[in-house]
Amino acid sequence: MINKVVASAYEAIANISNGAVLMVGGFGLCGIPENCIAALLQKGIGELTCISNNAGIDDFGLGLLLQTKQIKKMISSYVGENEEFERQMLSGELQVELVPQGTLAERIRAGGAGIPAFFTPAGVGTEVAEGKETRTFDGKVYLMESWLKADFALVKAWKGDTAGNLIYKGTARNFNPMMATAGNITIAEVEHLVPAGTLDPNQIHTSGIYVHHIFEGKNYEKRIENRTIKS
Amino acid sequence: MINKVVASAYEAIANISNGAVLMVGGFGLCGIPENCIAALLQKGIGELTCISNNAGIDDFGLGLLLQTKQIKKMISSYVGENEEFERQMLSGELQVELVPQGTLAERIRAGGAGIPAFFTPAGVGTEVAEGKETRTFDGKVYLMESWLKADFALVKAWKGDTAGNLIYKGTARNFNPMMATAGNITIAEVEHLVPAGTLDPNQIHTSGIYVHHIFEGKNYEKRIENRTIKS
Amino acid sequence: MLTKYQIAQRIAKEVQDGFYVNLGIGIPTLVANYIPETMNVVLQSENGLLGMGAFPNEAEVDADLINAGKQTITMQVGASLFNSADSFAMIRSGKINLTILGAMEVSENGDIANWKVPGKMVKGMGGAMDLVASAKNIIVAMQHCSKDGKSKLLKKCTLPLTGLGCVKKIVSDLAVLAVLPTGGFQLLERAPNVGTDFILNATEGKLIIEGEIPEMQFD
Amino acid sequence: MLTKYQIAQRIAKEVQDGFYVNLGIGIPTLVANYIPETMNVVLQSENGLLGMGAFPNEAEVDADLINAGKQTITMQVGASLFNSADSFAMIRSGKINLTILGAMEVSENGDIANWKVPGKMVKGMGGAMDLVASAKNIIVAMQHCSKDGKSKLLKKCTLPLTGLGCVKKIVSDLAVLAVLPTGGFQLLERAPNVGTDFILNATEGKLIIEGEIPEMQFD
Repeated sequence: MINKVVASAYEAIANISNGAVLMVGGFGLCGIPENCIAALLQKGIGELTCISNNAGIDDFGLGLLLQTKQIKKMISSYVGENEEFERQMLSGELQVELVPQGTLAERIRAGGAGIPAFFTPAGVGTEVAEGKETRTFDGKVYLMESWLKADFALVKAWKGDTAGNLIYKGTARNFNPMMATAGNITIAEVEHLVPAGTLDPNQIHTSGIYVHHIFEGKNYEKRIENRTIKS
Repeated sequence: MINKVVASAYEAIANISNGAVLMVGGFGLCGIPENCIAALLQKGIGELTCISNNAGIDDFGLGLLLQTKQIKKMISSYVGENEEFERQMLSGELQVELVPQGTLAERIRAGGAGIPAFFTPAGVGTEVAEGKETRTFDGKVYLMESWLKADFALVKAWKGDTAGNLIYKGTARNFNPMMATAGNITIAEVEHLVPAGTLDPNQIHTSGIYVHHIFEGKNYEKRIENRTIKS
Repeated sequence: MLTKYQIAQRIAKEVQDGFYVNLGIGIPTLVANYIPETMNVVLQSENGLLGMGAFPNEAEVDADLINAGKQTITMQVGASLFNSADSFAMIRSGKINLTILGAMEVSENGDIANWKVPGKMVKGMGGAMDLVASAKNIIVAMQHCSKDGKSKLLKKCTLPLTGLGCVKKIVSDLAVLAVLPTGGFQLLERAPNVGTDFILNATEGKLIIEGEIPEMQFD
Repeated sequence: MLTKYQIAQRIAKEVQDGFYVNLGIGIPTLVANYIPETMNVVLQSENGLLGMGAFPNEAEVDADLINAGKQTITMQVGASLFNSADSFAMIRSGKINLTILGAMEVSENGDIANWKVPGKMVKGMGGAMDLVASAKNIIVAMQHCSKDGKSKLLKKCTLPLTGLGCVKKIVSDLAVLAVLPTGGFQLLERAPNVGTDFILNATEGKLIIEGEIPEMQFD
């Protein structure tokens, strides 16, 4: 098997430079590549375009890179729960392309699946449809949407092996598997890095072929955005 | 959880009638719904359109329904290794739509994913492109292909639970997961039927929402088409 | 006038045995509390879970298990997990029997607006545009009027739309209303002690009142 | 003239350390036997496996584990399984470094025909159309001529096409040839004891011979 292991987040992101287009996994703060984000913050790489469902919260996740103005443009579906994101968007400091969540997920999948465009009903008759081709199939109107790709995809998994195979846990899976397929270079950080052959081939969510660099992340905070307990 | 269990293949296929459009899982003889095919054979349901990557071999799998002329039309990618299939196609007795394997898989996925059409490079410049719209993206030509759906999808899994969740084994997964999503009614036969809650939610390949009827199949032959041993 | 809890309680009555249901953020999330435990209902959370369970107790809290509102949750027996592309494939496939959403405005032809107030507030559409474009059966949970008394049930939405002609039913703090295929809000039930004239005044869009309008019943 | 085993052996030299490779049915399948075990190469089987291993011994035979040629196989350490849609998504993504296919005909501009002889034989295209339309690097394993001596390396294919302008290299029983981007078959190597004139006679399409053409070397 081809060995994909690197020592650290710093080594993994070594080739990311100013102006790169990144995909960053996660939904809210769940399943985000904490180590890679911290390394981008520390290295101060700027002018980034980030494709990510959210931008974290004000002081965690991609919100950290918004605070430092390292992000030029966000492609996301949801801004809520992040005041700095909303403020920068409304003031025009930050370019934002808002995309319906299912369309975002499917565009990323398409990017990794060699499908340049597809039709979806989401957004017909709304701002999202402006400038886009529409077509009727079986009496229903659909929008044509195009694939999304990135220079680098940064994903977070629960377990990974040295061959780059990944298994996610719970709802921390979310956008990570599609993003792993759509990065020109894909960097995976995992909580548990194991030797190839340890994971059951039948349970792997992301095949190693998609992963270029993998490392075991450190000090996962896994902050909870909305801790809710049974009353 | 919603209970999807029926007693037998006969009960599961009770509503399939002459002229139905079926999706039938499997690649060669690997992962085919043996019990459902046997029940269709015994009930003598005819004029079927079958969407299936292959048509089994002469005396097993869908080949059995070709022998009895129960199939009017096949939508497949590969005819090889089945003389009766090739004979009926060349003689014109059987209508055949040949579709590139990846396009077939993606059209079925699209049928279950609410995507009426998408673009793929497979088949550009070939017979497959005749009558189809082409379009250029980033300098490369693509064909527009449309979704496939079926009245009934017949799939075979390794393990299933009473809520309809399925786990496949090895390469017997193949077309089964997409077909499960694209049937108006989906019937799953499994080698091992277990109570809901037994399977790890993180390892489920097909969510129960897609499965309408599930039963534990009997007497699996799992015939091997091309038994090859290390020399 | 109903509390948000009562709106949720009333909507729960629309849920039938054997339904797969997607609940939006806010009041819709509360609906889960009022679905009888004897009923076989499966909740989908669009961030990748079918079979959402109750909120966890302290020991069960898992940062890797949240719902679309980013709340910690548990899984029901028979649950399954999947990625976001598969989740929205499921939503677009039409296999979800009922979708419950919040709204800022609904028009008398069933258009819905719930994601943006130009120049003031942008939450983003999240999964709402996908949900409303694909769901066969959409019920909206909303306040009938804004805080300054303006109707949110309109002839035509004033805010940027989320989807066209998709809302089938509304449960507001004042009433239960069907959105007719031919246009117009048909009054089905009144909130306790709220008269039809009050509802008529609070509804800018066409309100259709036929015969006696019963009061909502709560168990 | 090379045996089919020698064709496979020669093609194996094109495989580089760290490659992900898809092998077609027939001669391409044999290539696996000649890849050095010291090399890190991962084979993709389009029916849903990355990391195909050797054929099984009797005890290992599993009806649920076959390759695209329906042969029983095993899995390499670090293998992963997936469905057919994900498998072809992987193929279309361009992550496969090398694709090796059989062919009935190849034209001098790199068109390939390998799935149908009208009125006589139809095997179907299987995954070949997807593979040739997506692969960055395609090597064809084929007989240079038909049994009755007609060239299969043509100006223009006579059989229904599988794909356009996609073949980069050919290893036949007579020669190794590059298909030039500008058109034409450039002769790279001769089979042992086969002269350039013989190859020229056996090639209907434009054959380009520049300088000395070495004989293939087998270890």
